[in-house]
Amino acid sequence: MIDKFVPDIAAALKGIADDSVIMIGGFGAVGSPNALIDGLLELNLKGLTIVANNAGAAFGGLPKLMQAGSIRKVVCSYPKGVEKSVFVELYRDGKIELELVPQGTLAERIRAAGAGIPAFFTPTGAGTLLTENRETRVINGRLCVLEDALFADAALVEAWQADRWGNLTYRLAGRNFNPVMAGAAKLTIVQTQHRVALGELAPDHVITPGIYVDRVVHVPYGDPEI
Amino acid sequence: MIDKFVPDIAAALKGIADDSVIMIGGFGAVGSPNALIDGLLELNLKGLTIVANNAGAAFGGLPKLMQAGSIRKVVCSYPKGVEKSVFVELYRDGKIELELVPQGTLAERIRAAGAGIPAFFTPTGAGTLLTENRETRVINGRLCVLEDALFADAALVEAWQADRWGNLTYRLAGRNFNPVMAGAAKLTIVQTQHRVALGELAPDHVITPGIYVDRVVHVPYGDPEI
Amino acid sequence: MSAAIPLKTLSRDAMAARIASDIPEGWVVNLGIGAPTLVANHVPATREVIFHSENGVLGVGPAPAPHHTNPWLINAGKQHITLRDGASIIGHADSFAIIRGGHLDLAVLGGYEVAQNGDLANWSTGPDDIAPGVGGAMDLGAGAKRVWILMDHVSKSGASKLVEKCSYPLTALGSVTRVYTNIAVIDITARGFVLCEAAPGLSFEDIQNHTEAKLHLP
Amino acid sequence: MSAAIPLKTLSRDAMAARIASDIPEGWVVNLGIGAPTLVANHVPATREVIFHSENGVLGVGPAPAPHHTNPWLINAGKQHITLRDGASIIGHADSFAIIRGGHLDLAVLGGYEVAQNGDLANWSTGPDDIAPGVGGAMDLGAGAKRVWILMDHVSKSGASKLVEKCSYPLTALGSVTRVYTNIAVIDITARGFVLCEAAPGLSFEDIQNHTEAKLHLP
Repeated sequence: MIDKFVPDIAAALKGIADDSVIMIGGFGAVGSPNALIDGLLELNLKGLTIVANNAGAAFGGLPKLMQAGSIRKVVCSYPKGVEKSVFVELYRDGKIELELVPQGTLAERIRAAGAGIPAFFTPTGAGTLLTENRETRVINGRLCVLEDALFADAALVEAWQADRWGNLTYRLAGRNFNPVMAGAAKLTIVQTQHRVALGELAPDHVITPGIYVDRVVHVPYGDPEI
Repeated sequence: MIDKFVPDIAAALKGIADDSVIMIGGFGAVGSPNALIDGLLELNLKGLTIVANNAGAAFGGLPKLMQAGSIRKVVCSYPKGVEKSVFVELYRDGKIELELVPQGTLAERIRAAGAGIPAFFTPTGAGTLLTENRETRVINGRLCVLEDALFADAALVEAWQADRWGNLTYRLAGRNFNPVMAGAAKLTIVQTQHRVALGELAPDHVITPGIYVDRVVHVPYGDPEI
Repeated sequence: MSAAIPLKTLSRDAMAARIASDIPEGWVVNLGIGAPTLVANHVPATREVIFHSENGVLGVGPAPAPHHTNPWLINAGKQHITLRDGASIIGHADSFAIIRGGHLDLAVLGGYEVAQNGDLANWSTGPDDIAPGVGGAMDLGAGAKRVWILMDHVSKSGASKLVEKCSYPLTALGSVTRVYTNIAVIDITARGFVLCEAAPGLSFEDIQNHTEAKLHLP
Repeated sequence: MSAAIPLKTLSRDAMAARIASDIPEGWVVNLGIGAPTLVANHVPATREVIFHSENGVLGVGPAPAPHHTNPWLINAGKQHITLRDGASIIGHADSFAIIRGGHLDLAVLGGYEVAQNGDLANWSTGPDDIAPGVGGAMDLGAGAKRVWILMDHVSKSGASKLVEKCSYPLTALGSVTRVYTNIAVIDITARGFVLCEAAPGLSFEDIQNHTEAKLHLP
């Protein structure tokens, strides 16, 4: 019997090593795998690369991970929030690296990794500072830049419902980066609000098929905080 | 008020011109917009390029369109079925062109058109007859070929449910090429089995957002024939 | 050019209302974070415009009443939102496929500078700007069918924001077609900036005086 | 090599059963059209294997009973299928993202020829083959983590289908890792073809005699 549920956060995160590339779903406070992020803190890791759209947000577990010195580099589209953030302080002091990526290019590079597309052309960002020294080409009359797939060692995902095969649904704006990250990592770890029986999810309504999921932990934490 | 429903097939197909590129959803007999295909026959068009996975199938309206001389070229992964087909006869006589594309590359080229990716690299088909004389590159140690986006003037789609904004669901294996084609055409025309009120489809369950759809015609024909 | 002359200028809400009046029913529209978000308030509910938010929402409705927020519904600015009937939810890859694939009729964005060739600068003020966020600005700038800018005509320091050539780092090349400012509505054409409309009481010369680049008559 | 010697060979069902015995619980598996489809019949329902069909079905179940078919459920071979509990439906772009992205543990395909370097030919027999279909063969050949071939060891005309170099047009380069034939199970390694198993009553020499390329001992 396939059963991807694990009993706790420690079992869910087992094997994540120093210098890993870790994708973290969520947008703002919605759909963010908070319990898994907090769990990372316990592992006392070093040299992590974090791929997460709002990596510089002042809330949640990431600032704690940064303060603990676990994070070497951040890949994101929005490194800072409105408030003063730990990220900006560390960045100013040269203690953390930043790869700034347009949000749609970030999503598409992650999709490309999961979809077996090693590289693609896009007009987004062509001719700007963010794509300096990169390969460009005019296609159909438009300047495009070549972007490569963005892979991860692990992806942390928050779902609304999960069954033991790892089939997932998301709740409203909680979908965001979660499905695309689930496909791009060697190890996809899910925290789910609800655990449902196999067969309970209608095949037409599954958003992330279980084949993308390695481990699921049940964390019924309720609504996003903000 | 946005209302994409049109009263009949003729209104749905209005404006499709000679030499158009037309994508047609469906895989086998499931999810195939049969009434729209039959409607094309009435238009007495010339020079069409048809993008459809099973373009050479012996059943449905496409063989009639081929016999009527409306089709100049077929883009597909599977040009013939088990039975003798009109396509093969015309092709042998040099009366129809064929662009043979691996099924996944076909789907991805169509997605690329809708997603604003003018070209992408893929290992599929690299080093084979189907990609002779094409640009190749070794990426991450693998030979890849550059594929370009595949656009259409019109897409014909079959849906299970549609509302007046054009939001769509599909039934089981009827999904197939329909959603991806809906995004790749200048004019997306849908035949739907069920017409539902706006707000009746749960936002989490919509598969094709209405923004991809231009016209919808209600054709409650029931189950696929085969 | 003289930034010293005080002008009777439009409020942000008036600018937003002016833009809203140009958005026809049926358009798919993305409103940038900040002032552009106000545009939605000025489109009457009877005129169906489909508002898109980068985080995967199509069919954004009016702001929720206080204490009636759904914590699972936010927009790209992380504000709570509602859904209209007909709304749908998608993931980030699909949401930006909509943007990049040219399926937005319009993106309304803020701007630091707009050049007469349609270049846009709105994400970074240059080397002193520590770790600026780009968010979806470059995707929207490059992808939407039309990019309209809502911004003040001159900066706080009095410099024209409509320029011959952007001095700030670019967001997108040649993509802006119209600028709505607190004193004018200006089209960008092959000729450059063309004045469509001046705020009440202002002349062509008033607008030109506050515009670095040459202004053309329609 | 002598194709004249009659051999006691495995039936298609026996070959399919042999493959099925090598598929562990939890694998995601695509079965090609034709004989490979038989493999599903030999995986007991208690061993959960997730069968994928190119047309967007994950979790294909056993064939439906006669007169109990669901007309909206077919596989890539256009045969009617059932769904298991845990099944999910996706569109074609997502279905081939699974294949191309390396998320299939295994694809079992038929073959015209397999070369000792893992090259596969299974879509066209050459210039005389009018408008051959390629379907998903090239995607599966290039994308699956493992490609196993189920085919007869020699062609109807008696020629070995395990060759030094394919003579038919290629489907995918260097991707086959194992071949199950009616007389043997053969691994493809850096050394070339390695005999894992001969059908009952057959020797290494018997298999080598029917194999064009050199066969190695494990």
